[in-house]
Amino acid sequence: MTAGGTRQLQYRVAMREAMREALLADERVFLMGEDVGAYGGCFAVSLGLFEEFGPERIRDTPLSELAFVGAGIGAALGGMRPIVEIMTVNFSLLALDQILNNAATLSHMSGGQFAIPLVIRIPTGGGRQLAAQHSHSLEGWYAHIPGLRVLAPATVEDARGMLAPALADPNPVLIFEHVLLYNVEEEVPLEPATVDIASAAIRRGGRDVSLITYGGSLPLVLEAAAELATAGIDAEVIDLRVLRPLDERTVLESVTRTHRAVVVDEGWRSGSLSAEISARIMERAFFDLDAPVQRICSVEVPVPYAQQLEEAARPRASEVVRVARALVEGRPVDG
Amino acid sequence: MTAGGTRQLQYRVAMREAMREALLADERVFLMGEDVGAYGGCFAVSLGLFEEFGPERIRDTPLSELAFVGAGIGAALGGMRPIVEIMTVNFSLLALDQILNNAATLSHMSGGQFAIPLVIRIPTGGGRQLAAQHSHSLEGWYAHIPGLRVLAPATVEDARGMLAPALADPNPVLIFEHVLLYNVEEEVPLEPATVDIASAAIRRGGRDVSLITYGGSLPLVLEAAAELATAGIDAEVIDLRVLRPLDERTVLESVTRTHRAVVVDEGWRSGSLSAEISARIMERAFFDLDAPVQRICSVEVPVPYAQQLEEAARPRASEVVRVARALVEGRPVDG
Amino acid sequence: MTSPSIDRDHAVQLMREMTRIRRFEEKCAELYSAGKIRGFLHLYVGEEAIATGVMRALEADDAVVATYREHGHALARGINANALMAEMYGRVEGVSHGRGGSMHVFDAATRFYGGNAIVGGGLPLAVGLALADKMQGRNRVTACFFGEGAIAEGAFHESMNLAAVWQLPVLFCCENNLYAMGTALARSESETDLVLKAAAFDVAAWPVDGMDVLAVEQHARRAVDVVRAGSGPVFLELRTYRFRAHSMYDPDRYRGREEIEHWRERDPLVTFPASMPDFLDQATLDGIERDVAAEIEAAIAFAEAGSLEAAADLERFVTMDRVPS
Amino acid sequence: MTSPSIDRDHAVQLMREMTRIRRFEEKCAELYSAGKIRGFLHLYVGEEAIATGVMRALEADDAVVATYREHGHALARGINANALMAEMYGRVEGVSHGRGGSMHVFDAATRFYGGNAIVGGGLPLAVGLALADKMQGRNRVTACFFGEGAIAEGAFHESMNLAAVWQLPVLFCCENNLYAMGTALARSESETDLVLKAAAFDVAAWPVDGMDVLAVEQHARRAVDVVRAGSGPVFLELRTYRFRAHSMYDPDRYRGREEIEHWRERDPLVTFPASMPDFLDQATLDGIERDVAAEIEAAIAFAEAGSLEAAADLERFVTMDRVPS
Ligand SMILES: Cc1ncc(C[n+]2csc(CCOP(=O)(O)OP(=O)(O)O)c2C)c(N)n1
Ligand SMILES: Cc1ncc(C[n+]2csc(CCOP(=O)(O)OP(=O)(O)O)c2C)c(N)n1
Ligand SMILES: [Mg+2]
Ligand SMILES: [Mg+2]
Repeated sequence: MTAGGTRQLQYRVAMREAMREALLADERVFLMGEDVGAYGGCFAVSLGLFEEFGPERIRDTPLSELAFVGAGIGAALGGMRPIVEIMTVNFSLLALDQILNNAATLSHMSGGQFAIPLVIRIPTGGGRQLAAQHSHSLEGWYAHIPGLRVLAPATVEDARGMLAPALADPNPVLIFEHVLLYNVEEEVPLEPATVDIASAAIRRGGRDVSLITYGGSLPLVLEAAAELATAGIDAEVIDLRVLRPLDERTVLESVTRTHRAVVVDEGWRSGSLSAEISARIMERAFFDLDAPVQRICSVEVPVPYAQQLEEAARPRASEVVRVARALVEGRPVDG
Repeated sequence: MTAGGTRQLQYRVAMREAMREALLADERVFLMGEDVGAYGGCFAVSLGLFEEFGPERIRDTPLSELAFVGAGIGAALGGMRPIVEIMTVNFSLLALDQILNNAATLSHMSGGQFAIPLVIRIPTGGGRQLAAQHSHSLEGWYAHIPGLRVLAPATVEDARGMLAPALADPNPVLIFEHVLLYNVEEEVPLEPATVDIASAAIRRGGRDVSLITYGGSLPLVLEAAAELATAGIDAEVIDLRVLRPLDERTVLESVTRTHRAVVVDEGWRSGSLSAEISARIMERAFFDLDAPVQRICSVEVPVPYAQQLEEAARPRASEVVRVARALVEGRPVDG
Repeated sequence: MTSPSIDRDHAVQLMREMTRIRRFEEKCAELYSAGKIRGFLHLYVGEEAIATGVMRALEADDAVVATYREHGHALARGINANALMAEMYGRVEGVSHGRGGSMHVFDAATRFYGGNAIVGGGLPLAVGLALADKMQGRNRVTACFFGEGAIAEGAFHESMNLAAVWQLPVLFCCENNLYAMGTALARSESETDLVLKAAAFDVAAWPVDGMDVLAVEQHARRAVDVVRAGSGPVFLELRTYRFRAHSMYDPDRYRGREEIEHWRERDPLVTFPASMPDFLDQATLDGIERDVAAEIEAAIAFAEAGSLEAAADLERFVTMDRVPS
Repeated sequence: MTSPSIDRDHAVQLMREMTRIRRFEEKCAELYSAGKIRGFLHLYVGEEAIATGVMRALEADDAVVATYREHGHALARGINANALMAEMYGRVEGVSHGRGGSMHVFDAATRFYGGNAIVGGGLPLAVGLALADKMQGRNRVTACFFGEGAIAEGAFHESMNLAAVWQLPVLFCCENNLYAMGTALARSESETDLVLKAAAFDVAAWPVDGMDVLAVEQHARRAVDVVRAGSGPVFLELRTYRFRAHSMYDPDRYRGREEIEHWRERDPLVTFPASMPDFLDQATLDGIERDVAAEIEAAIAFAEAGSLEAAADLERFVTMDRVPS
């Protein structure tokens, strides 16, 4: 803890504190998922909560993603405020039917008779050599589903502050936590603030090019921006934060000022969220563009184990720098 | 059957003939899915095949989407050439884990030791007042997955001709059949040709604007093109046919000629395949564009039952006409 | 189990309920042919004794989760026939605001949570509703209906285990009508004795004659008592048959005429009054039919007079501003 | 069941195999700490008797499907230690070309189909492999390994039913080590007698002492015979324990030291030689250890000398040009 009303906080601990606070504040809140309890959470996010709140409220589930996510939806219908953790986004596919066909649909399909105040937390992303069944970034799919709110805290402050408003939302909210962020430590205000879960954040102001990203890619984009600065290029960095509904306005305003944009997204390129960002800019800011919007995404392969291959598959700061420079300098991006 | 080497053929029957031919040609081919056999297929596509080929090769499955799709993958590994039918794309979510984490992944993850020569047929789309759990268009998600080939036959000829090359492909191929197409009848050559499953098709040549679509939206886009023609606008209609890997070249060549494009996609707008098309045009043909690429998609709601609401949620020819006219006439698209 | 002795009122109520469901659905079939009702329509004809019997065992604040074949459950649960018919018509006065149609009946007032058209999709919801009750210390039961076809789904397996391992108050009501669309049970399950499925989860289970409305009611009451006592779920296999095809699209090629005839002889709308001639004499039955016909005519009139929601309202309810109370 | 009498060769082979697995993995743990092996690493230490015993019951053209805890199965199945170690190192000489790592061992030559890291994800594959054999009239068996945690997954339920209803030649080998990560069986299953799970599918099933390599082999042979006879799958519950944490990330907070000690007393690497002092005397054991140590050193040397695939080859094998023969 440092002076001046701030302290060092780890992303993992920020999320844990947020859960603890929610558990203390509202009896209806409980956490459920695989090994969130006795084991302490597979990423140690919920470590200690089992001991403090007991097995009813920190509820270990059997390996049954479909049923326990569905049970979260039912519990929300029944007046609870569940936080469901799915161990990683890769396993969330087993529960996708419940998320789309029930969580996202019941309010509308029932003519507004029900709401689903449910939060689902899902670790996502690669970079830890866990290979093709543990490393994908599929949050873009969830951002496609009407009825959901989809968040991607990329900073410790957001990890600390997004849960409370997510729980207050009467609709299902998915929170994607990139596994590489858990160990990140940042200086945050002593008194945690509630975070706005409707808007993107400008993480760095700039005039020359808009770098648009979210979640686990924010650090590398900030790194790229810093490097661009040394080359005299002033990049604006936008952290989308909310993947659905998209805060289009912040993006468009930035592009209208910078006239150039690069979208960085760990998802596979074709059909990723980055495509949606590019398409929106096309539709709403076409005549403000000096150059075509570029995308930097994961290579379209099942993420391999070998370190050099995994690295080659993922977005890199150097590539962001290269592409942003080419854009600003009016050079072709390829070659 | 008409003179001149052509005959009338229904889309449903075309697919059935293609399956029958494949079953006759190769002992390793079999069809498996819910009610493909004794019931005759929930859309009557496989009607009669059970009687002809018996319960081993026209294999009714229990309601177990995850397992029978996974079994299809295993059977392909074991030397068979399975055609698996999932009753609709809505239920395919229950099998998505197997499709992504096994079918699309095993070849790469095993270092090229295995191939998965599997075909999965999936009816998709709305328009029949079947409401929110039976009407969605999620093929765009599958087009996001490396390792898959994703086809969308929009014509009777494609329905007739795509299965054979799909079965010959050593990789998993998904065929999306829009439920509104099953009753479509068209004149086709007497002698069915094998269809190229790598390329988009230009269904109507034109100079003024490219209308890019696929699957169930092709008829309405052709209707729009005809109406545009009466207004003196010469629209080119591109049927993507292959949703993965995208035939970018046909799209880009067209746009380079017409300088304007409208993408029509029954998927929900945000994060749909249409976004990818728009982004690709942005990246590769930006300086050829006279106006921003526009998208016409489904409204982002769980598809409702009531007829007038469902209709309002879906892409319409009149909207395509309106947007294309605005583009060509250099007017703003909104308002 | 011997039949309980019931009084006249009780008999009339059961007969009235089954008749309402039967006639309501027969009318729906007509209206479907006339193009008034669209989409998929799955009739419950032949299975009425189940919903009728089970609903009587529930309290007003218990919950119900059903499938796409749920008109009977909705009516028996007390959902107004007008609002139900208006839903079939896609009118805004419909119980689901016209957005759900036949397969998606919802009613907050009677705690009727659908109307789920993903086979097996309702089971996890039921588990969650029961979990909420247990965690909040409310002594309520959630009754979850599903067909025997759903048993093959992973959702069944996972939900049974979850309900059992957490000892949740769920009454699993498996309506075994022997077919899942065109697939006979023996072609889709290696073990066709469904009660053994529950044994794998250490869940109390027994079969019930689903064509006998009194038996259904009696067994449901017993099961609800066990569930409400708090030591976990109960599974009932309710043996029945659908007299009509799976849906209006189904040409019903897969069942023999004889088999259908055999089951038709067990039609609860025939056998039940035949078993209580004193209570359910012809005059009484005629009276019920008259009342029911009037109710259904009124429902149709209500639906016909209903309004179509403006397309401008399409996006209402995709997200909610607050949790409805 | 009484122990079969075995000869010296047989005893030595079993002991050698278990020792290879144990020492290989102990080395892996070291190499993991040294940063040579990355990602997730799940050790089989304590469970070696299972893979060793079951694999002996299989023929060369049978198939194996395993989980992320599959080094033991891979070695016992005959996968070369060099290629396996190179895979751990992510080298192109690895059995999966370095793309899979510890969790994704594949080997076409021995019909080893993974190495599946989605819990339950291998079961449907096994069903399909067996279906292909049955449809092609080949008398082959597919052995599918999974933990007791996987039993809660819908994939287990659906796969068991499919294999049973179609009478497919699958040998389901449930390695019940009592924990799924930190979750004890009794906290995740309402019915902890896993053999009853199979009964729900009318599948023959029995428990086996998974710490007794002779019992495992004998029961596996019996089960394989039944499966190969063609009347459907068999389910074996192999009772065992992992001596180490779930993975290298696991601080193992959820198990008592006493429980671990209790099971360690049943270590097959200790009890097996103790039960056959004539065949497995100290000199023999020392000899085995020497051979094994040499094999593992060679494997490490092979892996260390292996090459890193060029990033330019990243997209190879995403799709295939042909079906490998
Ligand atoms: C997950 C899923 N798969 C397939 C279907 C298509 N389908 C609808 S009803 C049905 C049969 C269900 O049979 P059963 O559970 O016995 O109920 P019943 O219709 O007999 O009442 C099928 C296959 C579906 N709606 N959902
Ligand atoms: C579908 C899925 N859910 C969760 C996980 C995370 N996970 C990996 S191993 C494991 C425990 C599995 O336990 P068990 O099946 O008993 O096998 P064991 O590890 O004991 O051998 C879990 C929860 C996963 N890999 N896949
Ligand atoms: Mg049924
Ligand atoms: Mg285990």
